[in-house]
Amino acid sequence: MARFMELGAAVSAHLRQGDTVAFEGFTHLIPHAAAHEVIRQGIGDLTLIRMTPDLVYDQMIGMGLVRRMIFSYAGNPGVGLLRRFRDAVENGWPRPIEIEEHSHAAMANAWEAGAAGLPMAVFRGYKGAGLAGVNPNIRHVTCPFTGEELAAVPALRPDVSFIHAQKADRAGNVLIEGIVGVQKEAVLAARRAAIVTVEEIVDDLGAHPNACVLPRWTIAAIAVVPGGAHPSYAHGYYGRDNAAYIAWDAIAGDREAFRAWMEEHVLGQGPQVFAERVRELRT
Amino acid sequence: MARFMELGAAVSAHLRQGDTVAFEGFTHLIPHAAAHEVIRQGIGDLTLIRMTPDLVYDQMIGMGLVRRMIFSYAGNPGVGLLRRFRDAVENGWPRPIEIEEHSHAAMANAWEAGAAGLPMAVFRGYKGAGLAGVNPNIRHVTCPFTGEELAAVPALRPDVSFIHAQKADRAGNVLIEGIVGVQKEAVLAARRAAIVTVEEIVDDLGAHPNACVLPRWTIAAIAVVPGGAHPSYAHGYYGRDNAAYIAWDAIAGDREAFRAWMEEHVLGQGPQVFAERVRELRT
Amino acid sequence: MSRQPFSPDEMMTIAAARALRDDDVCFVGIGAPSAACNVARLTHAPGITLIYESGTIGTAPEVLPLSIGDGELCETAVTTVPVPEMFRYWLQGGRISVGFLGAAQIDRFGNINTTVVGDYHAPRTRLPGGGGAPEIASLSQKVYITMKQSRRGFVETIDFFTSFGHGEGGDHRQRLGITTAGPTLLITDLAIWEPDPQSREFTVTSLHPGVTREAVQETVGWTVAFAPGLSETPAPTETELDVLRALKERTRIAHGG
Amino acid sequence: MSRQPFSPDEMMTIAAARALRDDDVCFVGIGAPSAACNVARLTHAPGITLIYESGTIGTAPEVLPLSIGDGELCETAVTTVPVPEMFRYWLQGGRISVGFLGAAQIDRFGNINTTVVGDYHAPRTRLPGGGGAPEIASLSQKVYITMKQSRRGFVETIDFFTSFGHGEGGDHRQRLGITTAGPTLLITDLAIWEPDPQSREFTVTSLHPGVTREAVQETVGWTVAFAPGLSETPAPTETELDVLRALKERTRIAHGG
Repeated sequence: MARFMELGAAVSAHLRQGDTVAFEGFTHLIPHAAAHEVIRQGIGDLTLIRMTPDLVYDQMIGMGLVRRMIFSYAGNPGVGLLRRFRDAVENGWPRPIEIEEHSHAAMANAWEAGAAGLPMAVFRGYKGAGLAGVNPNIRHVTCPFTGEELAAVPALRPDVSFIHAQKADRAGNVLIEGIVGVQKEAVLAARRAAIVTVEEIVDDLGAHPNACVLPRWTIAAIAVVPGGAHPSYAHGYYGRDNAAYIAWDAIAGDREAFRAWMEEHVLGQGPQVFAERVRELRT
Repeated sequence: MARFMELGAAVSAHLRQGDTVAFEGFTHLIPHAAAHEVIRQGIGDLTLIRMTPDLVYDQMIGMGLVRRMIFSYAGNPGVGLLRRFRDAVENGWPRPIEIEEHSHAAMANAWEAGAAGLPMAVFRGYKGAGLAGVNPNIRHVTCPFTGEELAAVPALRPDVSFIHAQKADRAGNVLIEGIVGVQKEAVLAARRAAIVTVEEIVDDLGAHPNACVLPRWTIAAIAVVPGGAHPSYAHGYYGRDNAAYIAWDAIAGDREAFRAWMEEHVLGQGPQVFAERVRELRT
Repeated sequence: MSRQPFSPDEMMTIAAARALRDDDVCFVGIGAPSAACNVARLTHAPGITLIYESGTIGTAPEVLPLSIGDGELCETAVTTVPVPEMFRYWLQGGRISVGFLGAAQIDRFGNINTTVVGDYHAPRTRLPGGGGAPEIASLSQKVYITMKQSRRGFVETIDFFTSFGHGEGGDHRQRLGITTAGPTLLITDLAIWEPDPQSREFTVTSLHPGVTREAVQETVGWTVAFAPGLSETPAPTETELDVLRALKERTRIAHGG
Repeated sequence: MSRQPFSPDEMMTIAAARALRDDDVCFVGIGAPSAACNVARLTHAPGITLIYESGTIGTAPEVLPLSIGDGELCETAVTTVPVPEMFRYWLQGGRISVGFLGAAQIDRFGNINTTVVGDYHAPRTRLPGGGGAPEIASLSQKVYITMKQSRRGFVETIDFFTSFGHGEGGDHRQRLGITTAGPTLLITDLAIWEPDPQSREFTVTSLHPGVTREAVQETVGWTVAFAPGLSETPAPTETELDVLRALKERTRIAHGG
């Protein structure tokens, strides 16, 4: 049952060293504030899951908190590579990182299977693809009706999932609108807890009957963090800070510049700074 | 690409004797008008698919148009049994009917698999259930990660699917709101054509970004039939005619009464009568 | 406790309602389960989450639905999801604490038949079939069953295993790889039954007011076991009866009955 | 035909745009594919359906998205679906007529690498990875690829098979049980390439204005095959250039670049 908490308390109550954790968001509604809180609390040795790890996973990797990452596209969207991730993969800095790499189709299906309580996802995929040769978690099942061989991957079941959403009502039901990605699946697939940061609490979600609403009893904790997706965006609240994505390339390109940036913008801050960061981006 | 047509023309252009066909709707938005048009055109030897065959399938069965039915719950919701269906199963009247019976979970998963272009659906089901012993299309696959045995059923892929929806825009995009059931899946799973009856055509669907909208290129034909779901209902347009569902029990209980009712209310009518039937039920 | 007279049917619904908790997430079958779940919501369990298989989650209807997908279920729901999602994410996902079922036939182990009377391939009476029940029975954390007692319904051997209760009893569920508790409560118009901890045979643990052991046995096709500490079900309270009757009356008017 | 000068990059985008039809349902990769698809929509193919893997179906952005999930893609879409549905119902369901991809490395058979340079387990350069490409390549009815030519990108042997084109050529796709056509068009800054009907090796069928065979060969790491009836790509029209440049300018302003 959803409890309204401060973000710091929600993180320390639910996330443990060594956990498997997802901070999901498909370009939209990426829970940056929550991930920054985890960085500040120094919770490490994590296995990170996300289809599209971008800046905030680059930051967690660069801070040495990540042991392993399950993903399908590790880039800075529209900009280029993730330089902290590269440094970890290519040079083992600040620590080596294990990877389990999939395609988007596989990850999306694996999230769906996780939400559906199944041990695996079955889909038509990976035909001729090199990942099938390097990832032992890509296997096959045979259709007992047609004999077709289909791809199978394990369901994704993190210990804890974090998402950012537009709003919650006072009972703790959460609404996500726009590009909804795999966030519902990430919440429902979490084994121990789903933690949601929201732009605001409202009396009435005002939701369309078929809108993406997560009932209060699917969520462990809700923290109000206006701007908590920045530099990602929140449909109906503020736009994407494309300039910040572009600027990240240079920051992450240098180990010293990266550490200095993290000190200034993450370690020395708190969740309350996000509201300020989106002030100029409000729609 | 959706073509706007008269219902009669849409049916005769797309549905053939011997087809496998679904008229889907989960209590809500059941395409009664479309099924009545099929009855009038006497297109028979059909394999009918539907999770919840109710009055309108009882009618098609009683008219002798049905060779086989794939279903998971054949009742008059809240009222009782389907007496024409019973007569066909128990007495072979007016012709014997083959059945392929599943659970709702199996059918829902099979629709999902049909929409997803897969040959089968995989789910955790049928454990200890008698249907697994009488339906050879209930098989199993083994998870290559956990060894768990999971149920498998063939994907549903009708030749033609009919649904009723609230509205289409002038380009032919279709909006469904409220209890959306498996209608999106039925449309996407159709091999040859999906035919949609709608309450009205509008300039702008006014749809929420994540509403259930079927793009125009997923649909073969759209026919405007106000009231076309009666005695089922259309969320936002008119309520369910519960009295008609209750009354059906007596009508269908007698072969002669049934034939007379069909003559009067279906064979001697056209799609235009549905608007009149919902006049008192409008919300 | 109420001074009003009450019917066995009312006692059944109210006793079933009492079994539900405020934090339950309940997958509601139509008919008697639906009435019980809504009485619970309107009395002691306002926070209960009611889910109907049509996709409505957290619904709070003013009147009882005639069907599993009446419009009001959607209009009053927290959200309404597609039916495939309902069965995959919500039921199979393990999120249902109580699956609430009715039945045409039941045996002593809570196995249920709503499919056929007679042989499956040549039935004497073809019933509607299982609908959601086979997986509600195996995937809900536990199952409550409510139905009126009769010799036709409470049978030594059911004609078809629409949904699996405790099978032949004992650890039969576990042997099939089913990890949920199965039927843990059976509420009838005469009594409350619970499975014996070892044999899993349903055993009468409470008789409704004025009901005798003989009355229970007469309507059951097997030799009924009564628990040692057999108690009497508290009669409906004034509030419970008022809530149930008002609900039924609103429903009667709304359905034009 | 335009009198304006134009860049090879503009020619590439416009030539790619021309390949798209009004009734195409196009799964759009970010970067060059996105520009080409939107130029097509804004010129000869206003009815084209553009789908981005973030779930936006039938989108019509005023500016090019920086990411695959920019807000405008959703705001201008016919509908936006969850990402699992996008990959299951829309891509795997066989509804995509053209998958439009870019690449870091490509070989003569249209196999693509966007995963690593060097060995997978000890890469010299770790690239972002495949994202949607592996299944876009196998499940779209056909695949168009657009990328600038360079010795670094057009290689004899790719370092990793991120997505499968024609494999080793010939009927290699069919032998793997892939039923779709695969890469049928490669549009670069210098030329248009199409697979040879037998060998499936990409062959230059049209040179962009002013481009020589030597210029094409210099930027390719294998011996290039030229089609017998080699033609010249028509230069961009005034309209095409105006539309592309206006789109790029709107994009530049919108992204604060």
